[in-house]
Amino acid sequence: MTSRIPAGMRYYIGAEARLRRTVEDVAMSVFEGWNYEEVITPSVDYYDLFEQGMGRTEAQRGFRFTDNDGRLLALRPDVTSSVARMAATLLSERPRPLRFCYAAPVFRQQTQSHAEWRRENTQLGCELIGVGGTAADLEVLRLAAEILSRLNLQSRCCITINNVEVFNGVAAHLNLTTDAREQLRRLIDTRAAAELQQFLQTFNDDEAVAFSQPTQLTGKRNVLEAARRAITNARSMAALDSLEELWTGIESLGLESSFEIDLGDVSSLD
Amino acid sequence: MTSRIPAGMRYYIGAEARLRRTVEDVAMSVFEGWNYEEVITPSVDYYDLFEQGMGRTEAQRGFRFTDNDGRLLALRPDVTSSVARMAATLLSERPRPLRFCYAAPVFRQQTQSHAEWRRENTQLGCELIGVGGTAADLEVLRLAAEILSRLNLQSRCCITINNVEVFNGVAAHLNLTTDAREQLRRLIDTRAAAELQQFLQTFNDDEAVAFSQPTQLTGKRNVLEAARRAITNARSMAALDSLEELWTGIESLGLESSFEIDLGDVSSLD
Amino acid sequence: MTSRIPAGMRYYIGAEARLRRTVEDVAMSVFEGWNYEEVITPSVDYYDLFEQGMGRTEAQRGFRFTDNDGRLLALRPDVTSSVARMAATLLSERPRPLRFCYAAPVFRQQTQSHAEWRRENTQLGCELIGVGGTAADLEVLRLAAEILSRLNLQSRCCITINNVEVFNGVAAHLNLTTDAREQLRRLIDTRAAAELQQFLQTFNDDEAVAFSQPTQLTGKRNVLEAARRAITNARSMAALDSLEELWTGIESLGLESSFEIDLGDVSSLD
Amino acid sequence: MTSRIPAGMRYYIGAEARLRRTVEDVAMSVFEGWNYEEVITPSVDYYDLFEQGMGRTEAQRGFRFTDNDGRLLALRPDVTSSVARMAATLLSERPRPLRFCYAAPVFRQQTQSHAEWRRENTQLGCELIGVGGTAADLEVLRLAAEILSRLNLQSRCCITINNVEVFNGVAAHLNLTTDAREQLRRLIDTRAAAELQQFLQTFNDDEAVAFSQPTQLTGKRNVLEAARRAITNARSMAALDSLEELWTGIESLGLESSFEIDLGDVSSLD
Amino acid sequence: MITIAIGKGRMQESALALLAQAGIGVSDDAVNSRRLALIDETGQYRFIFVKPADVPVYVEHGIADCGIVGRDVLLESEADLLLPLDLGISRCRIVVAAADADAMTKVQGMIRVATKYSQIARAHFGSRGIPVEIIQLSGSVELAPALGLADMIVDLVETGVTLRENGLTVVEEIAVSTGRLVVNRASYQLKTEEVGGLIKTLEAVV
Amino acid sequence: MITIAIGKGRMQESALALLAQAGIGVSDDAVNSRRLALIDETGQYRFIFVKPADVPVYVEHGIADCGIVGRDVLLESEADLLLPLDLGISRCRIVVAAADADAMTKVQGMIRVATKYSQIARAHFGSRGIPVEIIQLSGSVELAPALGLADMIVDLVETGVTLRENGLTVVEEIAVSTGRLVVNRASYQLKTEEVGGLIKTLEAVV
Amino acid sequence: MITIAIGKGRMQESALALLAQAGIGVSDDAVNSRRLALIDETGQYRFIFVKPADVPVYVEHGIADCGIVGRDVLLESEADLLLPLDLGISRCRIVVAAADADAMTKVQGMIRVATKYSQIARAHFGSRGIPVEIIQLSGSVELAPALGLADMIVDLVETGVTLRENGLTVVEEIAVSTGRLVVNRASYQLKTEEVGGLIKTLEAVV
Amino acid sequence: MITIAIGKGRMQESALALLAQAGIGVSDDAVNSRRLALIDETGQYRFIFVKPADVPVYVEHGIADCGIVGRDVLLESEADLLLPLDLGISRCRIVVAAADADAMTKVQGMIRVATKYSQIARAHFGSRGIPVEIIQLSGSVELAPALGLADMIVDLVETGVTLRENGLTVVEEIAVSTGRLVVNRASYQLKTEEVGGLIKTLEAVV
Repeated sequence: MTSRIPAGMRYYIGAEARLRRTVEDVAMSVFEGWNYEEVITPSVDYYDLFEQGMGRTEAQRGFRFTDNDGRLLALRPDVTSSVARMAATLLSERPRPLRFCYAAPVFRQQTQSHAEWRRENTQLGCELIGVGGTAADLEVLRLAAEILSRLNLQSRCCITINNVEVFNGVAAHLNLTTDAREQLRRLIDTRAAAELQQFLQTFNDDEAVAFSQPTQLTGKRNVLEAARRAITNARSMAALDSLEELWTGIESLGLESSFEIDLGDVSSLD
Repeated sequence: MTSRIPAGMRYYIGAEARLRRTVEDVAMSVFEGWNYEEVITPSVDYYDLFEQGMGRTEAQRGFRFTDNDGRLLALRPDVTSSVARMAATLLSERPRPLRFCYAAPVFRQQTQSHAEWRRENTQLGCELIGVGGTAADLEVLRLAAEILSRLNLQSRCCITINNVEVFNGVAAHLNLTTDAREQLRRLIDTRAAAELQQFLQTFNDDEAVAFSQPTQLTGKRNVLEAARRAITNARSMAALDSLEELWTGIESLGLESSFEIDLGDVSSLD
Repeated sequence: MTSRIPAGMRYYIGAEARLRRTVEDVAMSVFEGWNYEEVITPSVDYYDLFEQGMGRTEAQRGFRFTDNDGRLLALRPDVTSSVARMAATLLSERPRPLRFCYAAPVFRQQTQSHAEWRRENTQLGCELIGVGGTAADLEVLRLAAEILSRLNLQSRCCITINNVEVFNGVAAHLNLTTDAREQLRRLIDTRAAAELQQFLQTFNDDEAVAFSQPTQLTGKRNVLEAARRAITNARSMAALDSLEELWTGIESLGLESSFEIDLGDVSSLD
Repeated sequence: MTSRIPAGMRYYIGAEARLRRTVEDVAMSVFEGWNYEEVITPSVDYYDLFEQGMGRTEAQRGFRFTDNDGRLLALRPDVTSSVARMAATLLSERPRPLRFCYAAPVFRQQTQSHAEWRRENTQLGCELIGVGGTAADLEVLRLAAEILSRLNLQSRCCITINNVEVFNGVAAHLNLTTDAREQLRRLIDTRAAAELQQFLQTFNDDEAVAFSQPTQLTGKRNVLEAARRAITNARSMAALDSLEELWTGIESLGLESSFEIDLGDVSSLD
Repeated sequence: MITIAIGKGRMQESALALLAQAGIGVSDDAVNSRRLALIDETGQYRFIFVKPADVPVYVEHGIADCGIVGRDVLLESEADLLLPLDLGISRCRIVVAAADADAMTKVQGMIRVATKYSQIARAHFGSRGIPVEIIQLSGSVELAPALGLADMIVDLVETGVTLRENGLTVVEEIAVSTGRLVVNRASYQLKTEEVGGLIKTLEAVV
Repeated sequence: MITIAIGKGRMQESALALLAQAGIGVSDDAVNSRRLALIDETGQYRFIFVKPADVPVYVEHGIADCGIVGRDVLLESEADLLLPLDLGISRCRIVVAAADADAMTKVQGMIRVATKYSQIARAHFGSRGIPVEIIQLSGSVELAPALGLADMIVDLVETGVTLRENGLTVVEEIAVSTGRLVVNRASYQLKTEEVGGLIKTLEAVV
Repeated sequence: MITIAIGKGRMQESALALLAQAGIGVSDDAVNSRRLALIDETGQYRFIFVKPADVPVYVEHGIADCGIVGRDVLLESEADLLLPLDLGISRCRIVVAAADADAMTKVQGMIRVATKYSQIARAHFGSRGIPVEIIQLSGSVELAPALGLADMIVDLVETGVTLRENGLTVVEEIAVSTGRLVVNRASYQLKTEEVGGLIKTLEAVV
Repeated sequence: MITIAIGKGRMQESALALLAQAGIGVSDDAVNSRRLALIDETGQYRFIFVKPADVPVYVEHGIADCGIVGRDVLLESEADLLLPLDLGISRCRIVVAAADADAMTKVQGMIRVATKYSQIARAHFGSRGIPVEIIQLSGSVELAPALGLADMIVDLVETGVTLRENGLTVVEEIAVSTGRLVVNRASYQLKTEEVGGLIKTLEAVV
């Protein structure tokens, strides 16, 4: 009976294990070059942390169980939430900005897609905390591009960027209830054009049009131009300005082939 | 509320994280020098695997939860069980011996000692599968000694060796029930001299005396001599012979200061 | 090992079991006399139901575990939540009012008080759904008084009544944040006079005084009079009016010795 | 989201709830007439208790979760295990025989058959502890028949009786390993004639034939006669004798139409 | 080149007609050739024909970039796909049907529902708070009530003839289903232009 | 009277032939009549014809007392049924197949297995300790390797022609499947004699 | 009659003094008599004297209706009690102390905290997101840093002399503790008047 | 040098006497000096004096290599320590006591047990299958039955005088407790000779 291995789990033997270690080491050396400090966070943490950090939908995909005091724990589905808490509490008095990187296993009991077969993955990432603006964003994007390039993956990958304030501005402008906002988010996330047009139609609002053409949400600089034609609320406008500044930065570095703007990437909200 | 981190969990930041990575890398490079292949096994596996591999007492210390099919899972308290299964099933037809090494987090919900505060630890180890005898044992011991030496820990550590067949031979000779055998094991494990003498007294058997003097169970070559004075059953004798051969090997390598024989180390049985 | 029974659990043998059955039967026959229909709801239900119905603090005391689809279940800590859902969904089209009663085990993994030793209890109760006003409230109170009387408990029990809108009105008047509102609720719930006065002092508001004298929150009609001297907001006033009407009803039935008003009973909010 | 009720759970409203209460009351009054004392046992108990009492296969179907001390609990899948423990421990010194009855919810997270949709059921039962023999068996059978008759179910039900020692005797005679014994048990349980004949063929033993004809395992007195033609081992013979005595008792009470012998009913072993 | 998975059977014909209308033609000979994959006449699109229920599988796994499949299949599969276009073809309804139009209030005890669409049925009754026993069948669902297996069924209805022949009547409609263009998430990012082009081409004829 | 559920298609013909041989005859006219349920000429047996995968469902729920169905369906359904007779009809094999006979050792990384029989595939690879990604399909499984969806398939093989046509070869045999008589547990107790009679009648011709 | 539990030792003296001031007198003879329970001179109150940590236990279980106990004990016990009056007696502070005032930022690795107040320590460091190893001691906590068991302690400080003698200094203050009147929830409902009377009587002298 | 933790109070005197008998002497002056740690006259042993319940804590954490502590404390602490020697000193009994010797069978409903030894009480009643409510007290446990808090107590009994004075009688004996030498697991391996020497020295006088 114990010859079986649980669904979504696997071994990595020899060359495969070595490859994983190599990828981690490459990423870590790039991070180090940019003065990012490695952090290791708990594999097991309070479920509430992830619900706050990732939203309920994503957090609920995690393996969950109770601790000795009855509090609900989760097997880490995400490292960002924990780094954010660490920065906000334990390191609240450390001078900003904070630069952290990590390579750690993350887990999901229920995967989102049937094609995501694995339930244990490695999350490689970094966090630049306590500083905003285009320069900070560009730093992280250059880092990501450098890692992909060092791993010879730049031609097979495309890094998606977005500023969720574009969506938030429109949602605020339409004055949506929590449920309606979540419904709108899901429709945009799946580019469900038919349902989107039906949903937005009830608002009879020019702004709403911005998200009703899924094909206009994804691309290069042209995406911003299309969005500006429909969107007029100040919050979204500011977000578009900041995205544009970022894109200009990307262009000036000659990296525009590795990046893509996707205003419809609203999967991580909740 | 989510500022708290669960009991027994911690962050490793900067230098501490780097130190962990360094220790892992040193161990892995030593393993590689001895032709051990790295393996990565699932962090989450069936609880039954660990119950079989570690015994119920230890396995029950793990974090446990149910999978989608209702089967009981555990957050890996141990890597050995999983490597052993892999060797016995997936790699059943690979030519022996198999040499595997690993560095992986292991977990316990309930720690054994109050002084073991952490519930997440890293297990560094190796398995030499499909070959027995003194040469194989010596290989693993030399490996362990080399790692400690590379980490400058040789003077602060002492590696304990034992052959549980010494205990098993006596238990078989005394013809103990499962419960009595477990009781004896626990008494030896905690060197509970008073209770041991009371327990063994009922057997009125010379063999029994072997384990009733806790201070004679731990030491160098002298331990074997003391044991031979009491033990006569063939199974234990064979185990003592094999321990002696191993110790002679250790001596010939001049490593005896790093090792110690402990016939009373029966904690990992069950 | 399996001779032990889990903490907070017990057997009821013979006379004790019979007594429980008798109490249930008495209550059920009273309920039936008032045309309350018995319902049996699931012992295991979605945790979210209880979080919505009881508030997070109480719901988290429950035994929790995951279902085959990864959704979080709880061993029912409460029957009301489930009856309310049934009325709102399955029976949404049944003509109101609905009258339901139940006698069912409820569970808590973590008890609130050390003196509440048991983790499995029987909840006996009824719900009058879809009708408000003094007549409805009086019906339920008369029912409760009748059951206590039939069980000869009337002299040893005192039924507490309150209208949480009194509290809600003051909280709204003070324009509290969610956290501050919860803090105020806890202070009132534990009658923490010193902390209450400190908390309310920052508001410099006459209304606030209403809750700062714990001894004036509990009693008979006089409680209402005391409250009226401090409270002027419309929402609380309406609640006080309705409580007064109810109390007049209780007096006209000659039941005032069995009841007590407690404006500080805000434990069930969250 | 919380409008949904978990799979396998349901409400019982009004007439349905009343019917359940009536059935319980009828059974309890019959039990009382035979001097059976009602017991109420914990709804939540240690998983190990059920694994010992029901076998691992059945126990693993239960809802499982961990207690504050990390021990594995189960939502009671069975009442018998708990009553047996109570009799063996708490009431170890009460004079035998003990007569207990109960009516309590039992739970399974994974049902055995797709047609068993419900995951919460009521188990009505009794235990006669500390006395064996035909008289005791007959007492319980008469009780069961009386309850069915009082509920007007006698024509739609058939009570199966068996003595697992018939199977145990054959298994012991064939000198089976634990795994082979379990395999044989499953084949008999599902009357898998083709696989059974293949399995038993390897033994070339006349006894083995007894279970290889599924159609001869189920019926009235004739079943015993058929079995006697194949079985000669003493243990099974004794069991057949005792079954025959019981059947004679059933006949003398004129109840043979309500009962059936099924030597293949080995589902509850493990 | 973009690979498009199309469900065999009912959907295939109307999908190919729509594609042809949009200038993406596949010859009948090619379709009948039983070849594994066909290239359209422009050479821009590659088609594979699989069981309707398998279209989401091929697209989720990225074997096909796009797919044409009914909404009924999508709802049931819970696949994580983009749905940028409603093609309006193969319109039908997903309904609850029973022998008696008042079945919902008349059934005593638990309602038993037979269906090929257990996810859809579970979500539908779940959202209304009605506990039901769902019996998963693989076909001929309309026979289940007459054979006594179920009180109701949840099934796809095109004309209603099958229901009538089996003495069933629609109790309530759950959803309308039409053919949808679905797109793999990664293809949408990595082949933005080609996929965008296909969407625009098809939008023009919908 | 005993109700017997029979899987439509491949199994139906050989099952009816065997029944006829045992003296339980159903006229061709009756079979073709599209009636819901048929009574045999002796009046002892009632037949219902449903999708093969639904036979275990009808028998488990007690709508039919008995069923005739392939072992492949039974293994996959994990139904709780009695299996008192192997009818020996419709013999075929459940196999692992791939383009390369050595696929098991040659695949790099995780093995992807496409199949209609995910329970059987999971049990088979699980018992051997081989982690695999199982991709559930509803048909045309043999196309999956050529389309790049899977490295191997688990499927039913009768003649092997379909495998060959798709460039696949058997890697290992999981089990042999033949038609089985299955019986509902309660029917076995409550209709002991009738069910016993049917078993004996069929045993005589197997 | 109302039963009041009073913690022996430090608290007892100031509590009795306060009660006397409020006209609830107990003679010294009575106090010294080692009797289990004493009645005050008015006959309205009954006193029991137990270990301070046990006062919440007796009041939660309803053996005593009220209790007089320090806030430190209450916070640590997590007892479910009403706290209608701060008596202001036996004032002291619950603090974090260490050999070095900057210990919080200087400790390498995990901080080890020795304390009799593990709940309070856990809540304090938890609310600030600082992982610590808490070592529960039953006494002489101030020795732990010098003996190398802990980096810091969480303890009660009245004068600070003990800390100073052990080379420790206050790192931060967690809370101020004073004697509180606590009341059992049920007694508060069932003896509203008597309990209310006691509160008013004591309020007058606080 | 080996560090030995000794429980203050009752145990301290008999432990020091035994050590002196074994030639490990500490002068009275030194003991009374209130110094944190004392070295014996041979300079081989260092002593620290802590609360009895804290001895296992200091030894488990390796602050002390060895400890001298009663078995009652060890059972309650569930510490992971080696117990190589029973010193035979400070003998007493851990018992269940109640007002009535037949309490176990006479109590109606749940049995309430007050104790400082909740682990021991839980294990004792648990192993006998008796559900009890355990009420953890920190002292004066013998008062609990008379005050109505508990039906029974689990406590340490030396002479039995305290029980008698409070009207209690022993219902059953759970265990005998004597002073034990306990050793830290790592010290046992890393200081094998020194620890072995101490054991032998003490064995000679036990």
